[in-house]
Amino acid sequence: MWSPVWLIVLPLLMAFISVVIKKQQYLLLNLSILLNLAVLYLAPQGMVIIGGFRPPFGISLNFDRYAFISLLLIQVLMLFATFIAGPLAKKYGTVLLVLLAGINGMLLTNDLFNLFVMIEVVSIASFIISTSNGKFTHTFHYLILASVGGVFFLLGAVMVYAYTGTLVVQGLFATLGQLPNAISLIPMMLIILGLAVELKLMPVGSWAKNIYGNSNVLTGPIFAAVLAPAFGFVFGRMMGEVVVLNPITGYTLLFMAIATFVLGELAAYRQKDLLKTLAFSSIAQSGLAIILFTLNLPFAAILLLINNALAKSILFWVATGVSTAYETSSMKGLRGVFYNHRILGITFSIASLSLVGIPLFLGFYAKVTAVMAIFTTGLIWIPVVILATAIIEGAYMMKWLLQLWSPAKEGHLASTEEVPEKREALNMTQIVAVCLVALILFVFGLVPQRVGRVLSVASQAEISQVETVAEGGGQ
Amino acid sequence: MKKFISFLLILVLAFFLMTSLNSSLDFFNPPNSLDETRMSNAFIHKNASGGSDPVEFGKSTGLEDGSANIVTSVVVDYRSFDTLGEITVLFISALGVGLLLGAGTGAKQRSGFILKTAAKLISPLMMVTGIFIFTHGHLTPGGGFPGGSMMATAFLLNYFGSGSISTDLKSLKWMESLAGVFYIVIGLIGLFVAGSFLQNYLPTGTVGHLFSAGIIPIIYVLVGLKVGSEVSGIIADFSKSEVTS
Amino acid sequence: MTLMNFIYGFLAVLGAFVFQTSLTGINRKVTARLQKRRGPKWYQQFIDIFKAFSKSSITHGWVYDFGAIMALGGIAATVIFIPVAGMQAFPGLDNIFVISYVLAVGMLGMAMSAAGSGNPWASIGVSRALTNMLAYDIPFMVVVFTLIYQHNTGSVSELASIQQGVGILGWNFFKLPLGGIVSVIALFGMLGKKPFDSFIAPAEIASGPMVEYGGKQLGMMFTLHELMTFIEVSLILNLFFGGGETLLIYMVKYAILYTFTNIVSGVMPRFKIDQAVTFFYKVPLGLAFIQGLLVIYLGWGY
Amino acid sequence: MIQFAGIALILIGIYGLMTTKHMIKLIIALNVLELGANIFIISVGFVKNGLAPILTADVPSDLLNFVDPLPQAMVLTAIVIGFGATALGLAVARKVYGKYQTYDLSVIGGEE
Amino acid sequence: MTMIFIFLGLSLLLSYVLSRKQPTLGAYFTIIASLAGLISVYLLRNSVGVTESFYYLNFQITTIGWYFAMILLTVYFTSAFFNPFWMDELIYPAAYNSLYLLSLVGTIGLFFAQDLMTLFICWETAVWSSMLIVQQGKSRQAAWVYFVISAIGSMSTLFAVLLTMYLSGTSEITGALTYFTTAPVAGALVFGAFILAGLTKIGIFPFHVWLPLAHGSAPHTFSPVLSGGLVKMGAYIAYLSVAVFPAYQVFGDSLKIQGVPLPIYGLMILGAASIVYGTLRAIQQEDAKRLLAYSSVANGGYILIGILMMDQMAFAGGLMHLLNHAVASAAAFLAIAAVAKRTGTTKMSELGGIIHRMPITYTVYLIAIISMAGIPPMGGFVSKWLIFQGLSEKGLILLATAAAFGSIGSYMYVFRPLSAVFLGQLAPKYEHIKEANPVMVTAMLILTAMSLLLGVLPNLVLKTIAKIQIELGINPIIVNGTATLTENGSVDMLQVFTVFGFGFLLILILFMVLPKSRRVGLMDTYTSAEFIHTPELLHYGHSFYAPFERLYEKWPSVLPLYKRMSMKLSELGEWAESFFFHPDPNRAVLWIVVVAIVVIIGGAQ
Repeated sequence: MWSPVWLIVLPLLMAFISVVIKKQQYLLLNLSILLNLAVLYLAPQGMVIIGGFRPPFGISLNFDRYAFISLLLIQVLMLFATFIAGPLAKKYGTVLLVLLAGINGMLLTNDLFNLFVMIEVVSIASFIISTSNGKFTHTFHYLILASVGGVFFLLGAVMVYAYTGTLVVQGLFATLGQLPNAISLIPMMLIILGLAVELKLMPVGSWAKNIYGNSNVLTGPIFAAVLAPAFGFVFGRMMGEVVVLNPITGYTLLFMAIATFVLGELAAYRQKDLLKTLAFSSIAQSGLAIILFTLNLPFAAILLLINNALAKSILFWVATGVSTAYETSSMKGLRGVFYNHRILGITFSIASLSLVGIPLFLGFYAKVTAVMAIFTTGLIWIPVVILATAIIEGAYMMKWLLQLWSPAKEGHLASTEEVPEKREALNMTQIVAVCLVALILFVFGLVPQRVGRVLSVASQAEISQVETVAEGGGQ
Repeated sequence: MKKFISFLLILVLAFFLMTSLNSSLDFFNPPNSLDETRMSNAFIHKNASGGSDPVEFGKSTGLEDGSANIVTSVVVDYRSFDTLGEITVLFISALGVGLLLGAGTGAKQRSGFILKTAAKLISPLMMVTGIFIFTHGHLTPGGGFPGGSMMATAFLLNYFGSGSISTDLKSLKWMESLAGVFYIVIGLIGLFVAGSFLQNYLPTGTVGHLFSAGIIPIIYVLVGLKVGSEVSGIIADFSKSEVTS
Repeated sequence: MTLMNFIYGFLAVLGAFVFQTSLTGINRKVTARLQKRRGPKWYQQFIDIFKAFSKSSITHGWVYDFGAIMALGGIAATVIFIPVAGMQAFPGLDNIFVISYVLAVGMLGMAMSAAGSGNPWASIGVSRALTNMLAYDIPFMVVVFTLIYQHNTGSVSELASIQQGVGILGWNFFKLPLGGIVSVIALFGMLGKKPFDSFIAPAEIASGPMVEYGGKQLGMMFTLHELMTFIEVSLILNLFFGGGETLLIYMVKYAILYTFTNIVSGVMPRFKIDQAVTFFYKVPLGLAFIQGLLVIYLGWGY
Repeated sequence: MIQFAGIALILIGIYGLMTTKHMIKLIIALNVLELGANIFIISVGFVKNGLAPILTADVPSDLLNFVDPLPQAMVLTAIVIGFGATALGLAVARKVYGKYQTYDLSVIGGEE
Repeated sequence: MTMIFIFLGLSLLLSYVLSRKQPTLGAYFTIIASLAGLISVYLLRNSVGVTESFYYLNFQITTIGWYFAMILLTVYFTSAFFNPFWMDELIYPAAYNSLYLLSLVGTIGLFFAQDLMTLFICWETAVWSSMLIVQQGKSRQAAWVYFVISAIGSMSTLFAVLLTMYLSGTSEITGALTYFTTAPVAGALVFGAFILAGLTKIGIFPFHVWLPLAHGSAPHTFSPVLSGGLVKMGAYIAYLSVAVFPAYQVFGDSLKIQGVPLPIYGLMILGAASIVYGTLRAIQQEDAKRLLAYSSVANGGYILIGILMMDQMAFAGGLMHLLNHAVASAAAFLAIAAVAKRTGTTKMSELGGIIHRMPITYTVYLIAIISMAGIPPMGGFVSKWLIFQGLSEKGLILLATAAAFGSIGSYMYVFRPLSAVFLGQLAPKYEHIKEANPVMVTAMLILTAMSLLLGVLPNLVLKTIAKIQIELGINPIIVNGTATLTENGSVDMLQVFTVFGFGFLLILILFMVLPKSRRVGLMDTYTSAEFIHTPELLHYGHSFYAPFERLYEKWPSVLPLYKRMSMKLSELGEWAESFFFHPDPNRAVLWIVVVAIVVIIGGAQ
């Protein structure tokens, strides 16, 4: 009765209903997220068959600990995102419902082709959401790229079927691993390339800059805090269950991820626009998560994704709220703006400190876990790169924090005269909601080990594949 | 220059893709028959849940899946969830088109006499054919999607003929919505009655009969209606002119 | 630390003052003779000082006086630390760093007092004096480090006594000739003798730390100068010329060394302050380094 | 053999995506790419002398040499998904046209 | 000990609440809180070895930690006296007060950390909280540079910490670091990463760039803490990486220079470089606070060299110099702050003659600079003397030269503010300023008294240092009554002080005996046969050492190097952005193809 299939079906049902009763879209949206949370709580874990045919004949859902954690994160962030986005979310209620259904499907499904379908659902929903930025060429760019990525993924999935005769995600690597390297190479490449577009990996993630960089209070958080972790989790699932890497693909992927991380942070470093900075920061962070997944270190990656999702959502809420209110997102225009919005400023600070990985916040725990985990692979240079890049990340986040807090000319003491005229960035209820997320982040930071214990179970559920680049790729 | 580079890259890619894929897929020597171990055999023999009797058209009854069109049985029964996702894609893109272009006003289309008359003549026929196709989706080639598309084409033709959208878009929306809702409700009934979502809980009847295959025809009808209404919706939205500029 | 120590100390200051002032007077004559003049009487310096003491004076605020007192007090204390022919008022306080740093109290006090006068030209003098100090002290310090490393002691009296008893060749000046030369050059800088006298620049321009002094403050500055000369010459004497087995030998050596510097400076032109710095950092510092490396890495000089 | 057609179409589609700046042409190229992919998928299930996987009168399933039905089902889905994306892409293109009066991305340049 | 942290944590919150109501009240509260911290830490002096855990943070009382903590608390305590008077200049006073206490908690925690994680957490806490204070000053850029340079240190510490924890399997500092005696190669890596943190935080050349910026533009009340306090965190890291970390064993096989392994010698050379560089730059400065900041760079060099020596004398000297410099530098900064409070500027060329209005502040500054320059009988002398003795005993002539240069050079730069700010002609606009507030004066006098006490009775501190040396198993400094004995020399500072006093007394008597002088105004001055009518024009604060500065004014500065590096990073980012993030779908598809080709070609082999 309490099947996890509700997680997909319920929002879908609501979406279908909401077309005709447009007035209640928003209500249906929130209702279905809340119900989803209840389902998440009630549904028993395990494999769920759809259509009455056991895999590989039918489609099944894999509702394990990993899926649970990711779903929980997504539902919660979705709830907050829609709540805070308010009127915009009302307009895009149906789309958001479908998006939610798609993401849930993506995270739950245990079938490669079904995953493709769900990815497409999510992509198309996200195209539509991205149009709310009002920058249609960017949406078009995203659409083209994501479609090409989708086709690649589809080809990859089909080739996997052609070679192995099965589409079941769970344990697929075992079958694929028996194939000769030359055969498994191309489908693996296609699958990874397909996902890479959505993951914003270096040469192919170019859409992200403008989609994130022009975001509003709806799109920013949805893209950075809902879609990014969702695709991250999917990628993790793929890495754990499907993808068989050989040294070349493994190191190419690793190289792409590291390039994304490093160059993304560098690009963020030079930005003078708050939203663009956050955009490149998101790109870079997704690169880091991919590094970890590629090295088969899901625990650290999950931790990182969660921290990023929470932190980025806050950052985007505050940033888009403020930049909409003051009609600019440039460093100069927003200088000292937090003097007017202390609470937002504090939440922004907490989020950025956590993102950078400053101690006492969750991000620190994530960073430490990541580095410690990478040590176990023996690739000591990667932590060096990560930590060196963290300096750059810290540098630009701090630059923003300093500018946003200090209404002052350089070389002078801060004074209230320099403060921009106060405007309402977010209303009271929105602020409370943002604070709630910040509180979650803060509390997680205070009890990192407890969070870690919960998550480590999830990571063990995810990982059936033991091989890593480090081992498979040889030293 | 750009074209040349692109062309070169494509050539390189083509070369490597061909050589690499040829070695693995063996383009020139396709298999003589489907590999016995392939799971698709279970779709053909309808024995995914067990059993080994060959399926005979018009004779076999009470199978796990009652559709004569095996593709249909895969699409709507074995992998019905994909189809749900698929109509969701269509649904969401129709919605997106509506959100993007729906704000405009209907533009008048000038049409000649022949077109006008022919459209009046043909579009009902097309509509009926479409309905035929999706109601027979489990027996003959075709199904919900072609059928629905055909209905939408009729709609388009009607639009060309009459020069304006005469259908009530509201009812299209309702149809779309209800079709989707029923699809899910049928699936959910499966969840409650048979234990899993979208499971076939109706008797599958005899392979080859119109009233057979349990929920498959019902779903295909719903899909057909949904696709028809959605594609019609898309056409209606595209027919609108921009409000601004 | 008994009362006697203090009395000895007082006597040391007094003796040093009398001795050095007489020597200055004599040297004024020597210089005059070099320049084909007759020169003043040998006790002319005493007369100058006491005249200044007795005159009425002005003050520019308490720091003007305080600086002068601090300077002279610090220098007087330094004189007490200086071992003369093995005699010390307070045994065990003759660490070379202590002496060279206590000396700085005097410099600082003088600078402070001069700047406190509010006379901008005094500040120029101070600026030059401090720069000059940075110039000559570094090569000298390098030599001192070498000495301490070599003899494993930082006590001036011990360093002096080590050289005694083996004749003239026991002197560090001959054992460490490069270091010795550097020290003597540094002595010129310390004493403000030509070619390193631009910070005092007597007679040419109305600047220099002492420009604003008059009356008893000027007298104190004269005294300060005499005592400082005593300390500096004594330091070099103790470190490089074996000090003195007896007071007489010490005084004779002292007189020769001081007169030598005076005679040499009598025939020298003058460096600009930045030239002085460049000179000291090129030649003496280089020599001092060579000396240091020879001693430390090659063991040469034992 | 049919794979060649698929791959060739895929490559043509990619070439189009790499060279044209015209939005509509880009969408067409995308469609070509998808079409190629679909053909390729179909070809995966190809069997020599195979029949369409539809049971017909009086012949039991095991006597016939059917092609693999699963890729066909997948293609069915993929086509619809491609259709959805195309529709949305065209709508976006029209929006862009409404704003800039051109479909040429090189004319529009970087939209900030 | 946990109680102290909890107490400070609570008082942090309380001070925030109080400051929201009334900023000055919260600021006064910081005095009380830091005093309470000072007293309670002082009371821990006999409980060395006690271990306590607070949540996942583990603390242990060690002698060295106690020593460092006392230094820090002293600086924090005395600087806190100034806080109430700057509340109206800050726009986030509540944040200032609570962050002030938070950075205190962080630093104290660092010194008492028992495991590496705690160490790092406390370190970072101190860094970012202090950065957020610095930004309330005059420059955001400065705070940013401070953070970035600190972040270089932080990240290298984090790397070292994690690698150590991974390799040794333990996080307890001593246990984990001593593991490397058996793994010298990894040890070298960890040592390098660790010491880098120390270098950045002490402000060793070439990581000194943040000091002048941050110290120069931080709120006046926080500059003393930065210079006197937070810089010492780096010294503690340096201590850990050379004393607790078996550096001399790890580099046991490397080439040795006068018994010092080459890598450590290289670090010492860096220390020497920062002495020379700091001195030269300090001489050039026009702003009193920046000048003092560069002097901190130079003094940091002494501290680093001293600690790295790990011997009887220089090590003791280094540790003692920590305290001396903390006290002296805090006093000097506070004096400048007091002047700035009255006059509103720290630019030397705009000041002058302040002594006639603020004599106590002047005295405080005088004593502070005497100590900083290392002139007896103040504290700075003893520590510098010990370092000199240690260096000359080992025959490290290059380092000794640099040390001597810094020492003599310091006369030049410390005299500069003395003369330009306090002495000389009093500008008419400062005719009516008053002596600093009694509360501020109290704080400054406490520090002055400490400087003097440390100079006269250095053995009070050297006893503790000897204890530390015994714990480390090195030959301790010998303390005998008031005399301090080393292998190649001894000094009795009480005697020196007495003799000095005696000399002073003699001259004082002489001065008194001689006819009394007449008090005249500052304008009655003989100047090249002219009388001063326009004192402003004759201010000699600007380019005081022009002839000397001319010798090296063309020398390259380090900051442009960093700026260029930052530019290069930006350019790289720009390149990446325009190359990989071009807003053109063609380009993106092209990249997809390129990657596909690369993978296929690579994988086909």
